[in-house]
Amino acid sequence: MEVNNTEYKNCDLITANGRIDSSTAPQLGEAMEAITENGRYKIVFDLSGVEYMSSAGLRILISTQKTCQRNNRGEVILACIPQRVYDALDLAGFVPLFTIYDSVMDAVGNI
Amino acid sequence: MEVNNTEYKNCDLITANGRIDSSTAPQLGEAMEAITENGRYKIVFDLSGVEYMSSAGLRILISTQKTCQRNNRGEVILACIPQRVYDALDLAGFVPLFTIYDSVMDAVGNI
Amino acid sequence: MVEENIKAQTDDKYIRQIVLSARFTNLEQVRQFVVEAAEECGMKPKTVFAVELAVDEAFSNIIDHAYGGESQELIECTCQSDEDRLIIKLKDCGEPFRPNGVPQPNLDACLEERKIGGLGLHFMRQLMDEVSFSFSTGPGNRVNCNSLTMVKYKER
Amino acid sequence: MVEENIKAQTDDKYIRQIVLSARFTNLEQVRQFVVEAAEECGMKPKTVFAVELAVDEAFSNIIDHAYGGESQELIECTCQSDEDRLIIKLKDCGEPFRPNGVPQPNLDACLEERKIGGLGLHFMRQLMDEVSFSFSTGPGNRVNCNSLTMVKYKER
Ligand SMILES: Nc1ncnc2c1ncn2[C@@H]1O[C@H](COP(=O)(O)OP(=O)(O)O)[C@@H](O)[C@H]1O
Ligand SMILES: Nc1ncnc2c1ncn2[C@@H]1O[C@H](COP(=O)(O)OP(=O)(O)O)[C@@H](O)[C@H]1O
Repeated sequence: MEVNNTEYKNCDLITANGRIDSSTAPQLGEAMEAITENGRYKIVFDLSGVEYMSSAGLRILISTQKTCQRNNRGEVILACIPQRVYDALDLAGFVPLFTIYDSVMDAVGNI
Repeated sequence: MEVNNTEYKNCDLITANGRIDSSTAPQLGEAMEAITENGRYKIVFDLSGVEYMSSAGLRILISTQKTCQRNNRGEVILACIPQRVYDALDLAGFVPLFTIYDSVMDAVGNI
Repeated sequence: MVEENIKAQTDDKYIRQIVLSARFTNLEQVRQFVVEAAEECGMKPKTVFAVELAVDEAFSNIIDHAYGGESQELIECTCQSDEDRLIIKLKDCGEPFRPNGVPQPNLDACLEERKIGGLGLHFMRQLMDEVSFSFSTGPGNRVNCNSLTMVKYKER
Repeated sequence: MVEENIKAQTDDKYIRQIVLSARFTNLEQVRQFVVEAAEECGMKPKTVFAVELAVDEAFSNIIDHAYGGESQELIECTCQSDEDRLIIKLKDCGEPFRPNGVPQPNLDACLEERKIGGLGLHFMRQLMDEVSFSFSTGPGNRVNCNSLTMVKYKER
């Protein structure tokens, strides 16, 4: 798995490629923490390149969302979710907890 | 010429396609005014589809920039400027008056 | 990484087995192993994916909870298919596991009240048609090992 | 829209002419007309573009200022090329224009002090090698018409 971060004025854009499981999720977690520990709480996560996500990845998503939404200071927005990943989010009951967009541009423009 | 506007939470994205001259510039002017009269002053102008721009187009750009930057309430950011259009901006001494990005995403993320 | 891959055709049933050490990097391999088994018994892509994710969750849980983290200990995965279903067994010799006391995740809770984690068992139960835990003889014939059996029907 | 398109080969010079009414929608056509002339005399794309933009600015100014807006009045554009340059003449019968009193745009001013507009003449002068205004006989042989002559050298 590969994780990249682009820092914009309005938000951070995280892009991941590959499979997120217990083996690779820590890498995603570190990328998310690097942002929030930097005092930045608006994160767009572009999932277009994520082929697979187990509950280990969902764990990162929910814990980052908790950190970001604290005191209304920000949020994690999910963009371009592949069907399989969406199914996992749905199974976890996560869909209502995240703003979801079909395009990264919409996510970055609206965060 | 064709002008489109996408309203994001953070900004408005104007996309124009075709030639901007004295005949078509009013259309661009109306699109810009529709935004500022709506009380919104952060505008990303995606010029990737603009094949040509005369001083009639530049007139719209500078007058919208003046409106948007008043009281520091916003700005017009230019994205994806084709070489010919850049040359016209340069000839007009407009380059220092606008933030310019190579990608619309960068512009929307940083406005 | 220890690996044994046994395939046997017995009584009209097709059995294959892989033994891997309790490392997260082996998830890729155990997933691939069950995906192949699921595909070979003719499951649809969506069903194959359900099996893949359920086994990932189960294998991860064994490392995390039965073995208390990554180790040299072994996990044995057996796939057995018949006409209408795939039976997957995962065996380990870690801490005995009794799922009864484990609370269900609250899927309707708001963000603040949502627990981080606690989704693995839920996923396994949702994705597979039958999930059961028991003790059995594990790899190396050690006694008192955990045995997890998950069944997925081809059409359901 | 009135249009006359005359081409004549005289004294080793190639002359063509178009007459259009003072409408902004005719900009497309006058640009195309000069672009063709510039291309046919072998100018580089960047030079062709300079001619195109300069003529657009001149034509727009005639509509805006000489005729006080769009009208049925005519604008005549003549292209004449020789070995090393293209000479473009624009004639109109609107208000007489004396460019001397027109202030230069302040290109270094900050945004607040920057004027909106006032760039057309500057563009014409920057893009072309020679720009001169005079009176002359315009279309229909009316007297006291404006004549604008712009010259672009092929290599400069
Ligand atoms: N194979 C196992 N061995 C021992 N304990 C387990 C096993 N699987 C699950 N558990 C227990 O059940 C709980 C819930 O598991 P699970 O739903 O997968 O969520 P998580 O692993 O995120 O805690 C775990 O926290 C653990 O206490
Ligand atoms: N063809 C013309 N006929 C009459 N006045 C002109 C003409 N061209 C330019 N002008 C005058 O010169 C001024 C500057 O022209 P220009 O640099 O093209 O800027 P703009 O057209 O934006 O005002 C105009 O405002 C006008 O007063």
